[in-house]
This record gives sequence, structure tokens and C-alpha cells, in this order.
Amino acid sequence: MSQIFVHIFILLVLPPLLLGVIVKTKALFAGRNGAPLLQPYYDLIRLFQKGSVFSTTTTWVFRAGPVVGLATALLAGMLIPFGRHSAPVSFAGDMILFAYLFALGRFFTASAALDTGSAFEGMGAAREVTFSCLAEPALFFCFLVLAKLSASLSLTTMLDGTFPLGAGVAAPSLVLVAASLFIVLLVENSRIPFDDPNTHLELTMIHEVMVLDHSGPALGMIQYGAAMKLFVMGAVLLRVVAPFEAGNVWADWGLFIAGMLGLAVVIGVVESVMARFRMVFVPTFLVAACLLSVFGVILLLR
Amino acid sequence: MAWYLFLVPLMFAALAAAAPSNRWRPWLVPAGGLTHLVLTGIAVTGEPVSALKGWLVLDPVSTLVLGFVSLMFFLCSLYAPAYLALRPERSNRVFCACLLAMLGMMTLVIIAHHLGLMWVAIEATTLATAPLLFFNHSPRSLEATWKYLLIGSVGIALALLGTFFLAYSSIHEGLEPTLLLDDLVNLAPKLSPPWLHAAFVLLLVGYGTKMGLAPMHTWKPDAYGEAPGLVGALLAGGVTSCAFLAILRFYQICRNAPEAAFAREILIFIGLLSMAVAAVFVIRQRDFKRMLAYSSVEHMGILVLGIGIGGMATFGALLHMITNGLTKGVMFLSAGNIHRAYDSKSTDDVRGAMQRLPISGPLFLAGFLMVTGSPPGGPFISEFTILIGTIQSGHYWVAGLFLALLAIVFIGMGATVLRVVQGVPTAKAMATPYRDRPQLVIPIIVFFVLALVLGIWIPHSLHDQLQQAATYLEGGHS
Amino acid sequence: MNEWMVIAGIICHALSGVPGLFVRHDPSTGQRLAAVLAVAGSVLGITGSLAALWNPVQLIPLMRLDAIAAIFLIPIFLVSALGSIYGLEYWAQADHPENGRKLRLFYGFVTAGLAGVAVAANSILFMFAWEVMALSAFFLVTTEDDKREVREAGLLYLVVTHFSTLCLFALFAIWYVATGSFALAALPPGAVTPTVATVLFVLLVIAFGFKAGLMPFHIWLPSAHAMAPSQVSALMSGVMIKIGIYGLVRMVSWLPDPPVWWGGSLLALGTLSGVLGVVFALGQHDLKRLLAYHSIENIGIIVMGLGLALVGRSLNVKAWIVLGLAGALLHVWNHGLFKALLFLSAGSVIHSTRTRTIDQLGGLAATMPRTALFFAIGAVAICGLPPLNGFVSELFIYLGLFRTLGIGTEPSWGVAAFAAAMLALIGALAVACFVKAFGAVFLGVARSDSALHAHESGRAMTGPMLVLAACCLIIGLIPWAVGPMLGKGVAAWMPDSVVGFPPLGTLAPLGWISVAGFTLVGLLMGLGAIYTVRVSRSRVAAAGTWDCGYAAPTPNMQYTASSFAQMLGSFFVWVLRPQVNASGKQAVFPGRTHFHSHVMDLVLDEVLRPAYQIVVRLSSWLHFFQAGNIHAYLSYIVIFLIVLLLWR
Amino acid sequence: MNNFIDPILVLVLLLNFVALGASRMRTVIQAVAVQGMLLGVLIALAHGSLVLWVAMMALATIFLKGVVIPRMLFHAIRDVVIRREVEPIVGFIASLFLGAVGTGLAVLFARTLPIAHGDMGSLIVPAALSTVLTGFLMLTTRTKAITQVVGYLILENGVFIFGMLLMEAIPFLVELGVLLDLFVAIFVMGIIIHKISREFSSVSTQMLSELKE
Repeated sequence: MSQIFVHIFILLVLPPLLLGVIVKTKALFAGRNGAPLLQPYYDLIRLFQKGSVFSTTTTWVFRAGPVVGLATALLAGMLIPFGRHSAPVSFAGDMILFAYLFALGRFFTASAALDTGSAFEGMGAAREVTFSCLAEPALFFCFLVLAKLSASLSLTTMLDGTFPLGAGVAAPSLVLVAASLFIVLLVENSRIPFDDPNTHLELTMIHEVMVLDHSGPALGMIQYGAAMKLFVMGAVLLRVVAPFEAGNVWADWGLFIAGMLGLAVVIGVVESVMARFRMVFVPTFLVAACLLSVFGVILLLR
Repeated sequence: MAWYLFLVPLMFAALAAAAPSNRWRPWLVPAGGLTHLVLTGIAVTGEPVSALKGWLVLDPVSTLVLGFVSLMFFLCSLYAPAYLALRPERSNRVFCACLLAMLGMMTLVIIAHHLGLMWVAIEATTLATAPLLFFNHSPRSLEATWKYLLIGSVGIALALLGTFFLAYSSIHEGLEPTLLLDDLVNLAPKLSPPWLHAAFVLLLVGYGTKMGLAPMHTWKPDAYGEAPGLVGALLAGGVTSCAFLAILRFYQICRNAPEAAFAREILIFIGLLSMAVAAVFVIRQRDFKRMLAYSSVEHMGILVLGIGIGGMATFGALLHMITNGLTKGVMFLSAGNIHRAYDSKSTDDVRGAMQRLPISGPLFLAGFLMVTGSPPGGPFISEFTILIGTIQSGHYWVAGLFLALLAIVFIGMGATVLRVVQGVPTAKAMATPYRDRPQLVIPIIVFFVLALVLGIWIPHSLHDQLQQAATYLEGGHS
Repeated sequence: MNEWMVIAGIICHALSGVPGLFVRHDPSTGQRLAAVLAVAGSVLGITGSLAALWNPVQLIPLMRLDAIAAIFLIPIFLVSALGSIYGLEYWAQADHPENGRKLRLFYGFVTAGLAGVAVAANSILFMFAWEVMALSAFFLVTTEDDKREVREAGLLYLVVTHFSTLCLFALFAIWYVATGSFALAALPPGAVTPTVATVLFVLLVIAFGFKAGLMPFHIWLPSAHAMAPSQVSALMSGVMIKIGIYGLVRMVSWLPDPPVWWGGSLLALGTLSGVLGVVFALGQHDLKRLLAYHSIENIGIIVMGLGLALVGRSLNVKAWIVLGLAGALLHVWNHGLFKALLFLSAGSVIHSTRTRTIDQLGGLAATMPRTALFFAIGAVAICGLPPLNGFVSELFIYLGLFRTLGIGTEPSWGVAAFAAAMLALIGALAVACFVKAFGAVFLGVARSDSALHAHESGRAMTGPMLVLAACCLIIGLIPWAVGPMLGKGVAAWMPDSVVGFPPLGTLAPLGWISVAGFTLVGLLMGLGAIYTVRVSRSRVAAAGTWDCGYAAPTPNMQYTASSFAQMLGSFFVWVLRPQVNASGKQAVFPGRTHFHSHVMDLVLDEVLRPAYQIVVRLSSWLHFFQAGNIHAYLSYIVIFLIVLLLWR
Repeated sequence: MNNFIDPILVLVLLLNFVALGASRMRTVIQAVAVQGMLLGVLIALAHGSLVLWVAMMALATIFLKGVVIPRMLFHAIRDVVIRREVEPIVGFIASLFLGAVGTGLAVLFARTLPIAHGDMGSLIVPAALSTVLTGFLMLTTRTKAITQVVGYLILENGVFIFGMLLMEAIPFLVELGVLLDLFVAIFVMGIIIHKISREFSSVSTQMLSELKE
């Protein structure tokens, strides 16, 4: 029971820190000492205290966007095992709920963007839904591989690091899955090289351009939700690449947090060493991700 | 009794020819029709009819056909007075007389068991019909009549030759020469094959011309297109049934002979050919009366196809003769009304019939749906039975072709019919004096109801009659 | 008892339009009577069907009212009644004196026909009901037969439905020859040779595929749905195409020992239909055509479930049967609910703006808030997103497909697993398509005057939508309530092996779904509350949309539906093949320019129409033989005579 | 007397060729008239003894085919004040040639139909068939309505010739009926021709191709 509270606590508190770590890493690479690690927290608090501006064209849909985005991320977080600790909510088919929760969030954030009636935000919404059409199958192929390997239909058991078929069979597919998941993670969370969260050229943005009109608490919820999404998907990836455990309950928590921060560093490194791709290449990479995971499945079915 | 059956109508015909008044003469037609219907009722229910030492007999098949033709004629005759009232400008003396004469001659065809006599009667029917086609006295009707007459007569002449061949086939084997159906059926196994073979072909072509089977159907679109709807209905429902009966007679003989397989083969072939020809010509058909003619060609094809298949299909074919006839009654009469209302029968001018004619228009559409075999309707049951028979007898490809052709015909007719009934009528059409009157639509409604009822429930007596007729044709004596 | 309630319900519906024919003085009386009769009939029918779920009735030789029939009857009655209420305002007799009566008459007939098909246990009766349904639907589609495009849609529909009827002829004829009776019941093993069984299977896939609008038999569906009045579209798309599914589900279950490839091919067809359906939906500019193509997509999903169940039956894996069939049946319900909801709300838009063109609408959420909300609910549901009903049925199918990998002790038929990923693709595309539709129609700024002056519809139209939306939510939140009914359906599908069926509850996390659903709702409410409180406590300013510094934004600068779908469309350009007609780039100072793109239907416009043109040309060549020359006619006779004489 | 039959049949065949080759309408009609009379004679000969009904039959045939019908045809062309040529579609030589071919075919086909022993005239079947074919030839290659009627007559004659083989089989009544029908048919055709000539001021059936697809 206490584990559940720890899980929820981590889910609520840790996500912004990842952003902080990423920014710090990039700063160090750039030779600056950069913003403090806790900067994202200050931003969120500031945003929550600000007032808001609403476009005259908007309706309830515009306000629903951020709320739904955050709520779905939260619930999705409850379905993912953190480290060795099984998820608070876990049942056969929860991975499907996991994927569809993010789809629900996407539906409303994109709608909210269209609600403003701005050409740029429409553009962003279009890109968001378009790319996810390619990301979704990739994600599901990964799930298929994991389900086959772990002979189960629930994320907790999929990710508990035990493979009835034996590590020999599992390893090749898992590598492919990890690669695929990493690409999906970067795209879905609009990271370099696919998207640049702090660019200032609207024409080239995907996620950020959708939220141009949100302000104050709404913007805060959006950023918080985004961070949480990154965290949750990161947790999945972490379990695939490093299903380690340290026997002791609290040590496992520590291991998990360390792992997440490590992942953040990796992302930071990637963002520092790579340039942003042209928009037209994004689909190519997503298709590649799909193919990787398809091979993963085929390896198992042969 | 047999005598009355065909003499009474002729009497009425004479009466009509003599009658002075153009106004009440038409009423002789329904009168004659009713009398004939009553006589038929008596004949059918009473003791077996036979006269003239077996020349005139009422066997199961002829009972069926007679009842149907008599009913058909009666319903059409109800329509006649109102129709002729629409055409006061022209004398209907010849028209009425010929209608009644036609009835008499058809009756004679049906009850004749002497093939020569039957031939005479059929030729007489042709001659009696010619003036009916010519009723409109327009150049086009003249052309139609000429074609009908010449092609019909030539065909019939061939049939006569065929009849002679048949007779000779018995002489040749040194048997007692005869043209009596029953004797021939019994002698069939002994008849000389080559003569019988030739005879069957000649008769099929000859009476096939009369029935309108492809490729002898060429007169049909012209005749049906130019004739008044009433006459069209009688031709498509009555006369063709008589010709069909004639073909049945000779099939009866052949199926006892070694020629049976050949006969079946030919019948199936002609049946499919007729359906195919109809399919080709209904596509993009502009003239909805000619379309009906081709539909009639198609259904004649279905009839002979069913006979060729045999077994359950024979039952289906006999039933189809009735259901198709009734449905054709609906279509021709309503088409006639539409023609009157728009005075055009081309889909270029005719549209919105459902608005222009609140009763005839929908009936026309309903008739189309029925005749193309949409359930629930009489033709559906009969066609379905034929299909089952076809599959039962293992003619899978025939069944496939059958369905495919039905589909094509449906597309062709559907396009034309919908163009007629849907949309908004032109102002010119709204201006014409014609309006749906009770006398003009009630017969159609009766036809429709009968056809529909046959689709939902076949009366027990009729079912028995059909069953007997089928077994009688298939050689079992009942 | 309950069968008589159903029969009474059918009769009520059949007669619902009749009184209106005789009430001429006061236009509203007839339609009120019709609605009352329809509602009464539906209440009777639904009660009877629900009762029949637990004690099925068999009135051989005519009628069978078992779980499967009941499951299909319930949406028929529900949607039909709601539609006729909706019609009171949408197609008020006062506004449409010329065709209102006709519409209501045939509306009743269609409902009766549909219900008749569902309960028929005799092939002749089946075909009667079938044709009554099909033909009445034709008259509904051509309600406005003064419009040319309506007439064309009507002809197309009529031809296609007759094709499927002819296939039924063949099907039932063979059935009769095989069984020797018109009674419809399961064929005992070995009743037919494998060849005949295959022929039957192919025939029924074609016949019912046409009615269900399964790719590639969908050709009639888009135009018919677009041209019909909206409550009719709701009925057709919601329940009429499901009767095709009914036929498929029912008859397939009666064919003995199916080979695996049957289920496999169904699975493939379903996937194809699902993906292409939604892809073509992306290309549409007409709101109702878009919804119509989504029907094709959802039919595909249903058939996927059925195919899975069939595979399970061939390999004798009960879990696949249960999950696949339960998913299919539940999706039949769900699609009936949310697609009807979507068509009704689309109708409400059309009713107030008089246009179906998406790119002329926009900003309606402000003027028609209720309609917008209902459309949003429908959209979320049809995308299969939690916490609504669409998610539940798709989850079942997902679980079944995942299980084909061979989870635990079950055998593995991994090919099917790819369908799971395709289903994910379908879901994502559906989200894209409905964001586009919802956004372009209801959000942003009005793109035309008609959209600018839109007004909310009255109670008679919003009421039915409310009911449907509520049903979507209920099924989505408490699926364990419908679980047992589906179990009955599954059991009825395989009467021979009722024993040892794992109950749906053990295979699908019904309880957890509702936990998750309620949690989600709770979170939404909580966060929503916090947010609103936060906003209300702080300073709020209203301003124009931030347009990145552009001087004079106009409504035309919004992202339109076409531009929204442009990028996705470019991925599928190989199948969509849009015909673009645009004035190209211009000089330094561009003048007026135009852009128009149109997506043809792959099967209809690019295969069938050309083929038919060839047939027409061929036949017009052959017309030469009927050239009016009597000499030619006579020579045909001679030639034919000689041919026949030389035949043998 | 049966040895007279074959010569007469030869005459009939020759008359076919006359009908085919003649360019003037009068000649054609006369040829058919003569043919009809010959048929009457044939009846008498075919049936050995000259019983009453046979005599009546023969006379009726001669009267009808040889006198009445030709009269009607002459009448028809007299009304129609137009050129009296036959106006063939196929030239005379060609049609003669075709006629010859037809006759040949008829003889060949007659081979396949065995004649019973003790039957008179081995020529009957070929003659009948070739006359029928000639009739068809006239029907299909001559434009004028009247010529087509003549063709129909010749066709009918051909059938009639075959009838010789079964005098006994076909009762008197039927024979009369056949003749009557023939008469009425020609009569009605005559009327129609009359109307046609009034409508189109020509009896050429080329005019009659309005009704077509």
C-alpha cells in the first residue's frame, strides 16, 4: 500500500526535474553553467499564479485541452511499473488503455489548438495528429513483442524483466524494441532531433505551436502534463533497456530514480550532439521505428 | 362444353362487328370476357371436357393455361371501355371484334389436341391481332403491323412444315399416320429420329417466332411499342402463353423420344440466348414500351429455360408463365396510362410520373420491381423455383449465367424506369387532359394484387393444378 | 410471451407511417402519431428482446428469437424510435409537405423489415423481410428525388442492393438443395461437401458484404448516406448496414467445420476495410460522406472481430471466439449508438446552416453548444477513446488479437497479431480525422454567413442525441452490465459447444475498465475544478487570437479541413489519388487564386464505372442488329433455322 | 399415275426460278399463280382415286392459289400507280445463282431424311425444301412489299408440296383451315400494302425502317 503512495508521489513530483536535468546537460555541453536544476518547478509555480488571457474566438474546448492533457498523463502514469515496483493499476490490456489515454489527450489538445482559429496552431495540430498516426503502430508492435516475450497482457508483467522464452530469444527483439521506443519517445515528447521545444520559429514547431494561445495556469498544466508524459514513457523505456533490481525495496526506488535521471542525461546528450531534422524527415524516422519493431515481431514469430 | 368455350367469344365478336354505336360497343368486350370466364370456371370445375373424338381436350396443362388466359383477358377487357373512351375520334368496331375473336382463337389453341387444328388456330390469332396493332393508324403502327404480320406468318409457315414432318415421322415408320397429341406422345419412342429432329427444330423456330424468342423476337419491340398498352398486355400475357403451350406440346412428344436430350439442350440454349439479347437491348433503352417488349423476350427465355431444365424448374416455369403474365399486365397498362398522360413514350420527355400520375406511376415502378424478381412478388417465387431446379439438376454454369443476366437486365430497366417515375414532370405534361380514373387503374391494381398474392401465398387448388400439369408434362400420367 | 411483444413492436413500426396518409388537414398530427407508434413499438420490442436474451424462443418454421437476434434487435428499435422523434423537427411535415408522408411511411417499413430479417428462421421469409427493408430504404434515400445527385445515388443503391439480393437467391437455392428445406438452421457436420461450403461462404460474404458496406463492396454507401435525410442516414448507418453483419455472423456460424482461411480472409477484409475506410474519410469535404466512410471503417473493425472468432472456431480456441465475437457484437451496438449520434448532430448542423461542406462551416461551438458537445462525445466514442463505449469493444478485439501470439497455453496464429497494429493505426487515423471534422465544423471562426448565423436546434432534435450520448457513456463506464448479454450471444453463436465457454469477465478486465473510467472522470472533474477556481481567482483578459504578428487575419486564413488532412493525405496519395485543380504559383504580386481537390472512390469511380461504360459501348454496337430492316430480321430466322438443323 | 408427279414437281422448281429471275411484277405473280394451279393438280394425282373430298380440295386449291390470290395481288399493284419493277436488293443473276445453291442444299439435306418405301415421287422432299428456300430468298432480297407477299406464297407452296406426302394424315377440315388462313393472311397483307402505298406513296419496305434501336 505504501508503495502506491510512493509511486504517486514520484509521479507527481519528479517529472519537472527531468526537464531540468536535460537543460542542465545541454548547458554543460554548450560550456555554460545554465539554469538551476529546479528551474522548471519555479516556472510552473509562476505560471499557476499568473492570470490568463483568452482569445475571443475560444469556447469550452479551449479550456478543456490542458485539463484533459494532464489528467490522461496522470492516469497513464498509474499504469506503468516504476522500476521493479508493479504499477498501482494493472490488468490484462492496460497497455492499450495506456496508448489510448495519450490519444485522448491528443484529441483535446489538438482541438483546443483549432479552437483559436489561428493558422499556425492549426498547422501544429495537424502535425501532431499526423505524426502520432505513425508512432502509434510502432508503439503497438513494441507491445506485441513484449507481450509475446513475457507471455502476458499487462504492462507490469511485461516489464518485470523475466522472459519465459529465455534471454537468448528475447535479446535481439528487445534491442529492436528499445531503439523503436526511443524514437517514439523523442517524437511524442517533441524533443530534438524531431522538434525543438524552445525554438521561436512557429513555422517549424509541432507541439509548442499548438499552445501559443494558452497562458497562465493553462500553460502551466500543459507543461506539467508534457513533463509527466516524458517521464512515464521514459519509465517504460527504462524497464526495457535496464530491467535491473537491487533486492531491497527502497534501493529499488533509488535505482529507478537514478535510472530516470540517467535517461534524462542521455536525452540531453542526444539533443546537444544532434541538429534538428527537417520536418519532412520526421515521417521517415517514424516509419523506421515501425520497421524496427515489426522485425522484432517477425523474429519471434518465425 | 368445348365448343362453347371458343364459339361464344366468336359470337360476341360477330355481335361487336354488327353493333352500330361506337359508345356502347366497347362494353361488349368485358361482357364477352366475363362470359368466357364463367364458362371456363364451369369447364375447369366440371367433369373432364373432351369433344370431337379427342380433338378438343382439357388436360391439366390446358386447364391451367385456359384459366390464366381467360382471367388475363377479363381484366384487360375491364380496362378496354375506359381506354376506348379516351379515343372517341376513331371507330372501335374492328378493334372490339378482333379482341373477342382473338380470345376465341386463343381458347381454340389451348384446348386443341390435334396439332393441325392448333396450327390453324394460332395462325388465326396472328391475323386477329394484326388490326389491333394497327389501331393508332400512324405510319409507325403501320410499319409495326407489317413486320408483325410478315415475320409472324413466315414463322408460322415453318411451324406448319414442322407439323407435317412430325406427321410424316410416324408414317415413315409404317405407323398409322396421326396428328393427335396423345397418340403421338404414346408413339414417340417409335418415331423416326431424323424426321422428329427436323420437326422439332422447325416447330421451335416457328412457334418461337410467335412466342418472341431470340433471335426471332425482332417484331416484338416494334409491335409492343406501337400497340395500345391493352393489346401489349394481351400479347405478352395471352398470345405468348398460347405459343408457349404449343412448344410444350411438342416438347411433350420429344421427351419420350431419343431426341429428348437434344431438345433440352436447345431449349436451354435458346432460353439463355433470349435473356442475353434482352439484356443487351434494355441497356440505355429510351423507349419504355420497347423496354417492356425486351423484358417480355427475357421472360419467354426464362420459360423455355425452365422447361429445358425440367424437374422442379418445370413447375417453376408454369408458375412463371402466370406470375409474369400478371406482372406484365401491371406494367403494360400503367405504361399505357403514362403514354396517354405525356403523349410520349421516350424518357427524354417523360419524368416525374409518380407526381403526374399518383396511382399509375407507383404501380409502374412496383411492376418493374416485381418483374425483375424482387421479393415479395409472384415472379420472385417462380424464378427462385427455376433457380433451385437448375442447381438441383447440376447446371451450375446455367444458374450462374441466369443470375448474371437477371442482374444486367435489372440495371438496364432500372435506369429507364427510374428516369420515368422520378423527378419533376414538365409543365407540358401537367397540361395534358389525362388523369388517373378508377376504370383505368382498378384493373391494374387487381393485376398487382394478384401477382403480389401469388408471391406470398399460392392457393392450394392452384398449387395442385400446377403440380398435375408439371407431372403431366414430365410424362407421368395424372 | 416476449416473442409476441417483439412482433407487436414490428407491427407498430410497420404501421407508424400509415395514419399520416389519411390525416391531411393538420400537418403535425400525422407525424406525432407516427412518432408515438414508433416509440411504443420500440418499447415493446426492446423489452421483448431483453427478455429473450435470457429465455430464447424458437417458433419454427418461421421465427427465431434467440440471443443473437435480440442483440441485433435492440439497436434497431432504439435508433429507429429516436430517429422518428428527431424527424418531428428535422423533417417537419409543415416544411416538407411534398415528401414528409412518404418518408415516414417507408421509415416505418424499413424498421419493420430490419427486425423481420433479424427474427426470420425461414429463407423465403428472410428474403421477403430483406427486400422490404432494402426497397423501403431506396425510397428513403430518394426522398428528395427532384435533385439529380439524389436520383443517381438512389439508382446506384438500388442496383447494388439487387445484386446482393441475387446473391441471396443463389445462396438460399444452394442451401435448399443441400438441406432440402427452406428452414434456416445450423447445417449438421458433413451436410455439405467442402466445395459447396466454400461456395456458400463466398456467396454470403458477397451478399452481406454489399449490404454491410464492407470494402470493396462499399460503393453504394457514401452517396446514399450523404443524400438521405439525416435521421435516415442515422438509421441506415447505425443499424441497416449491421443487418449485413447479422447475416454474416448468423450464417457463418451455421456452416460446419470452417477452414482457417475463412476466418483469415475475413480478418484481412476487415483490416482492409478499416484502414481504407478511414483513409478515404480523411479525403472527404462533405460532412456526411466523411461519416459514411467511417461507417465502412467500423464495419471493418466488426468484421475483424468476427474473423478472429472464426479462426478461433477453426483452431478450437475458446478465448479467441469469446473475445472476437463479444468485441464484434458490442461494437455493433456501439457503432449503432455513436454513429447515429454523429449523424443526428451533423443533421442538426445541416438543419441550421443548410450546407454539408465542411470548409464552409466553423465556429459553430459558440452558436450551437449542445450540438457541439454531442458531436464531440460521438467523436471521442468513435475513435475508441476511454472512457466511452468505443474503447470497450475495441479493447476486446485487441485482447483477442494479442492472444493469437500464443499467450500461455494457447496455440499461436501470429499473423493475426499484425491486425492489432493495424487497428492501432486505424485508431490514430480516426483521431486525426475527427479532430479535423470537429475542429473545422465547430471550432475557430465561421467561414461563411450561413455558419455565422447558425442557431441551436430544439428539444426534439437534441433530446435523442442526449439519449444516445448517455448510452455511450454508460456502456463505457459500466461494461460489466452488458457483459452477460454478450456472453449469451457468444453462446448462441456456437450452440454445439456451449459447455466450457470461459465467461467474458475472466478474459476481459470489465471491472478494471470501469475503475479506470471512473478514475479518469474523477481526475477530469478534479483538475477542471482546480483550473476553474484558479482562473476565477486570477485576472482574466480577453483578446484576439495571437496571430504571430500578422496584420489583418481573416477567417479564410484558418487551417481548413483540407489543409489539415493534406500531410496525412500525402502519405496515402497512392490510394487516394486526389484530383487537384489549382492555379499554380504566381508572380511577385499574386492575384486571386483557387485550389480545389477531389477524392474519387477507388472501386466505384476507377473500376466499376469504366467497366460499365465498356458494357454500354458493346451493347450499343450490338444494337446494329435491330436496325429496323425487315429483310435482315427474316434472314436471322433462316440462319438460325439452318444452325439448329446442323446442330447435331 | 404417280409417274406424272415428278415432272410436275420439276415444273414447280422451274417456276421458282422464273419467279426469281423475272424483272416484271406481273410475270412473278403469274408464275406463282401457275405454281398454285399445279399444286391443285398434284393433289388430285397424289391421291390415286378421285374421291369427292379430294376433288373439292384440288378445286379449292386451284381456285384460291391460281385465281383469287393472284387477282388480289394484281389489284394491289393496279391501285399503286408506280413502277412495276421488282427492285431487288440482290441482282437477278445473283438471286438465280443463290436459288440454284439453295436447291442444291435442299437436295443434299433431303438425303438425310429417309423416305418411306412405296411413297410416290422421290422428288417431293427436295422440291418442297427448295421451294421453301426460294420463298425465303424472295422474302429477304426483294424490297417491294408485294414481292415479299409473293415470297411468302412460294414458301407456303413449298410447305404445301410436302403436304402431299400425308394426304391421309391431315384431315380435310385442317386442309381447308390452312387454305382459309392463307387466304385471310394474303387479304390482310393486301390491305396493309394498300395503306402503306397511301402513307409512303411507295410499296418499298425500305421506307419501313423507322422503328429501330
